[in-house]
Amino acid sequence: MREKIIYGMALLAAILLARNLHSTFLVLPDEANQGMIYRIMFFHIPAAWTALLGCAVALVASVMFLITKNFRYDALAVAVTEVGLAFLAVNIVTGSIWGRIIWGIWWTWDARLTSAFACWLLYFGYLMLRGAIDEPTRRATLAAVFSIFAFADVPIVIFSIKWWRTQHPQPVFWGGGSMDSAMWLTTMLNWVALMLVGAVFLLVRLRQEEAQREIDSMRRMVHAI
Amino acid sequence: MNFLRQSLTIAAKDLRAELRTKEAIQASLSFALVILLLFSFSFDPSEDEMRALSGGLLWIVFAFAGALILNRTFAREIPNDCLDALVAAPIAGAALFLGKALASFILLFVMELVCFPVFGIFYNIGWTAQFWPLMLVLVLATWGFTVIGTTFSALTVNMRLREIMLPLLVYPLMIPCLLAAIRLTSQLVAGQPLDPEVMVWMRLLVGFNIIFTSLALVLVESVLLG
Amino acid sequence: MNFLRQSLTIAAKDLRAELRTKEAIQASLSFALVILLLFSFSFDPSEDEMRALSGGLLWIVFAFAGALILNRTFAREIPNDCLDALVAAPIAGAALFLGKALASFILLFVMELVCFPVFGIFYNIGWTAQFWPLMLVLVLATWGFTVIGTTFSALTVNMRLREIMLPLLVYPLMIPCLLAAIRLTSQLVAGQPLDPEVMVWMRLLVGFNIIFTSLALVLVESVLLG
Amino acid sequence: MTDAAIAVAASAVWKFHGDYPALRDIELSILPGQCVALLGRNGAGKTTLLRIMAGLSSAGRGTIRIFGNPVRERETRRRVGVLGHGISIYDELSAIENLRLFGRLYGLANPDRSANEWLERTGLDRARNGLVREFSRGMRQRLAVARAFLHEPDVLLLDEPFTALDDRAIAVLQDVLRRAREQGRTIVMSTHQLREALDLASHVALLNRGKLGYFGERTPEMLADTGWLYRHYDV
Amino acid sequence: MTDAAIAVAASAVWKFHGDYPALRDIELSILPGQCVALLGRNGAGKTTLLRIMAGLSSAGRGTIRIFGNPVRERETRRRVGVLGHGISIYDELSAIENLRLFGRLYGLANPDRSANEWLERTGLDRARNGLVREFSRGMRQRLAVARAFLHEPDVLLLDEPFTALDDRAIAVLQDVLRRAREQGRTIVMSTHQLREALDLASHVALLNRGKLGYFGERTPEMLADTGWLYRHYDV
Ligand code: HEM
Ligand SMILES: Nc1ncnc2c1ncn2[C@@H]1O[C@H](COP(=O)(O)OP(=O)(O)OP(=O)(O)O)[C@@H](O)[C@H]1O
Ligand SMILES: Nc1ncnc2c1ncn2[C@@H]1O[C@H](COP(=O)(O)OP(=O)(O)OP(=O)(O)O)[C@@H](O)[C@H]1O
Ligand SMILES: [Mg+2]
Ligand SMILES: [Mg+2]
Repeated sequence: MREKIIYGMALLAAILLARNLHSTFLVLPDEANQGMIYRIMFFHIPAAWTALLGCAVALVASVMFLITKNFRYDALAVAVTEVGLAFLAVNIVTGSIWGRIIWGIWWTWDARLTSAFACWLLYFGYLMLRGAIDEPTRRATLAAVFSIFAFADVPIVIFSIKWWRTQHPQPVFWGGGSMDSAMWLTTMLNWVALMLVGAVFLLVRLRQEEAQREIDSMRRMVHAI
Repeated sequence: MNFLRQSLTIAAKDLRAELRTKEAIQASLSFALVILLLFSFSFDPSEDEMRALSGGLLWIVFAFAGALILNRTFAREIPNDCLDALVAAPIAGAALFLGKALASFILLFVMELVCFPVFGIFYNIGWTAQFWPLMLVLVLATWGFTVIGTTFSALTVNMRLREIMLPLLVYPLMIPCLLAAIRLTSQLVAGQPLDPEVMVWMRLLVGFNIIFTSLALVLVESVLLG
Repeated sequence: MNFLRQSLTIAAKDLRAELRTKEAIQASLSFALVILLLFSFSFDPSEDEMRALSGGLLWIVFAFAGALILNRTFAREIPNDCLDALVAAPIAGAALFLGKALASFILLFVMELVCFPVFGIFYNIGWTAQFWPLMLVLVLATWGFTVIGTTFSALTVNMRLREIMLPLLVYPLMIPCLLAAIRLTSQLVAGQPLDPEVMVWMRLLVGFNIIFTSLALVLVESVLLG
Repeated sequence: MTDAAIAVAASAVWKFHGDYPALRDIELSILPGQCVALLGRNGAGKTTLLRIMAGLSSAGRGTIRIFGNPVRERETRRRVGVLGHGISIYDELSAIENLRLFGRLYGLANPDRSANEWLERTGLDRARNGLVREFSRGMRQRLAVARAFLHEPDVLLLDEPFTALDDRAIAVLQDVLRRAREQGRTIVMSTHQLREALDLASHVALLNRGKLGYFGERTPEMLADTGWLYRHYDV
Repeated sequence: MTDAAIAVAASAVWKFHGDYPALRDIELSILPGQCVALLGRNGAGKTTLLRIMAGLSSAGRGTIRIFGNPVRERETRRRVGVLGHGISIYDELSAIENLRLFGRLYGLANPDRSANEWLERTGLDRARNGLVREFSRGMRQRLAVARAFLHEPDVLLLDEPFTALDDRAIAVLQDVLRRAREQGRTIVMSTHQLREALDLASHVALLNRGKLGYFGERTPEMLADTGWLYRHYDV
């Protein structure tokens, strides 16, 4: 059953992605002053949203773990952090490429870029932290606490462009800017597609985590004398 | 105020142990000097540039040297499993945390106070024009650093890679606090007052301290119990 | 060549343990990134200034992040008193030292190799113009760093303040090596060849390596026996 | 019997290290004044159980109550004394400073007097101002005993207290424990040194891979033949 | 008797920790095949003496020779096996990798064969590819024994090998030690568990605050009454 859900979601994601790629490259026109490259935004922006949403889910899962001590929440927190990290990486890489084309540089240390990078480092630190603790209960508890602390960076990522003058463009979807409705639609649809991809990763990762736990305990039983 | 008395007992214990060996404070001071020296080799700025860089330079030194002190905060409890006795004692996790944070804060602050004149001499910079506002910034930023550092010292205390994990986890979290401290320090060392433009940073600093102090006090019990 | 075989056995052991946990390399890499981040907003140089600073910036990052790897060199042996077993085994202290140095060198070198492109991207600097001379400088300076770091890792392994003592002792000793590396790297990253003027630094680097490698090999036995 | 009349009550305690159950469904009622020897092979879960009783680690499922209250409550902790693997005293402080510190933390009325009293009782009065760093292993262990007993706890939890002690230090510890029994305190101690433990114990709890294999009075057979227990109750 | 016929010969060995003499003027000749129980109160200097014998620490004055050679010589070290407080095995490597590593370092002809053989002998063959990190305390100690015996050393130096082991693990260790005695190996072990030690020992060395108080055969009195030794030779 679960298998079927995963396959179904993967299929849906593939169809949606194909549709979006089609409209991105073959339907939508070049943008007035950016030309071809603006299309990268259909990945850049949804990837960021997916990643930040992942952070939020990780926060909720971590809080729930601390309250209930149920290891399912712990598994969810790791899995969603890993997936979020991947999407944040997509966001940063695409942004970097975008910047190379229209700013002429790969990177600049403005508030948005810096905070996004710090966010990536923090959640990478989360995974390293987990790697450094052997005892599962302790690992889950401490990782949950760290995840709560780390989430403090997420609002900064989001609001950095409001609070500081940045080279990074101002928000277009909320607070001001306007956007062509076709572009709007494509962005949103691609967000849905990326979220589906993320969900598939998440489910696979969760199952893997479960299997790993089973393998670990079986190995212990075998070794025990 | 039983809570406060217990915190002070813990802080006094830490400071007494530290004064007896002087290891953390000596080490962090000499480390700070070594880094100041390294920097003066690596970069060679003019005096004006230096004034602009001063905040960044000083806070990087504080961050690196301070990590040594913060690392000791809970590492101090490892050798004979002393942490177990503290956790088993009838005191609240928050009281323990506050006591330890207080002791670290004092050590950090002393280290920073010594660094300022040394920095002034090494780089020929008068930094006393805005003395009291500078102290205010120092206290606020150091408290932020202390709170996060103490929390993560407790978090990493039983880890294999303690000495590495602490800075690794703390620095990225510290970025807003550091950034504010750097801007404010540069401004004040250059002799300019705290005008409205930089007050944004001051507010950031205060907000940062409030948020993280409350988070730490709430979560410390689960960190200690593991 | 029994000696060499034993060194390689030790190096292989260290690398295998490291690859299994990946802790030192991951930690030093992310620490390097964190420091790059810290520096970037502490100092805010233009591109030309950046090129001139690049050597200093890179080597400070390498020095800080590398200290983590070097710290692990012998710290790796602490948990179960493994060092005792190695010292009790019939292998020469110099072989043990060489094996450990080799493993650390490889880890350091990997870390540095990853840092270069990252640095290039973050600061928008093309650094490949003088690729092979740059690699030569990297290898030489890294070996010097490794030798000193490994020696002091052995020296400090049983101290209470291990994590602090290592950088404290190593950095001041490293200054000639670092200085040479900084000048040479800045020169090469800026795309200029190794002209006679900077060859002085190259000679300094080679001399430094020869002196300290021989010193370390001679003294290591007494360091290990304590 | 009411809950408050049971010194240490474990009900359905499980503890998981990952999926591995280090403790499985422990049910235990220790009455005030009993002295329980907690036995079991390496990895049976003795340390795990004691740490949960001491409030140093949380049970995965089930609860432990001490005189009817949860272990992590302040009032409960004041009545419990813990002596673990480590000795939990500070190397940089002197003997008296160590005891004074813990006296304050436990809220004793007169920390100084209790500290001096216990230094005398453990034979450390001549070394009261010496830094612990300079103490020998035996002296440290004595100081650790003094620390654990300082606040006159009603429940004592000791994890392998006899390990690596010489005969004289063992005698001091046995003496202190015997007096505690006479005063009606409850004692739970884990150990592999069956002889010393059974000599003192009134009851025996045997853990077998995380399960409670036996809990009951110490019988004369056990004292006569230390292997008897494992042969009968451990598979 | 020539020097080379004495397994472990200590002549006038002193060791200072600062001003404090942890060992004073130790004179000792242990012949091949003897099994010496090194006894003494806490802080008597047992660990210090064993570490000097193992070449892990240098004597302040005097020398120790093993089969007539200085302890730090390569050939000597090949003939010595050491098991200290720590277990000296790597957590990140598997059981077989640990043994293979030490087999190579000791220059064994066939490290793999020896490793497998000793895994079997200590009952660890099922866990040979498991990472040590996941081993229980008893399993670790067994692996440590395997490591110390791997190169079939002529002289075995063991520091409190029975500490914190359960009866089953003690039985394995005693079995291995007994076999080593039968093969004519020399054994020196420190311990506080007199019964286990005296059972095995052919000789007894008693340290008393750094001085050798008694060295001689283990007599039946000692076995019958473990307190006897301390009462007669320790002040
Ligand atoms: C490596 C460099 C970059 C990083 C790390 C980055 C990061 C982000 C993040 C995290 C978001 C989502 C935040 C939010 O919507 O609240 C975002 C949105 C966006 N980015 Fe970037 N970005 C980078 C480069 C660029 C470049 C070069 C451009 C175009 C010139 C760009 C244009 C945008 C736009 C238009 C949005 C949507 C803003 C909105 O409406 O909210 N980004 N970026
Ligand atoms: N931190 C941990 N992570 C994973 N497993 C653990 C951890 N601590 C203990 N265990 C496992 O839990 C079980 C019980 O361990 P515990 O230390 O309580 O045993 P014990 O009875 O005290 O043994 P010993 O006599 O060796 O002290 C063991 O199988 C052990 O491997
Ligand atoms: N590193 C050290 N620094 C100072 N003194 C030390 C050191 N190591 C040991 N000593 C002292 O040397 C003496 C002998 O110690 P040693 O560890 O050899 O005793 P031991 O017989 O092994 O005791 P135990 O039975 O407690 O293990 C003790 O008095 C101890 O205090
Ligand atoms: Mg135990
Ligand atoms: Mg000893």
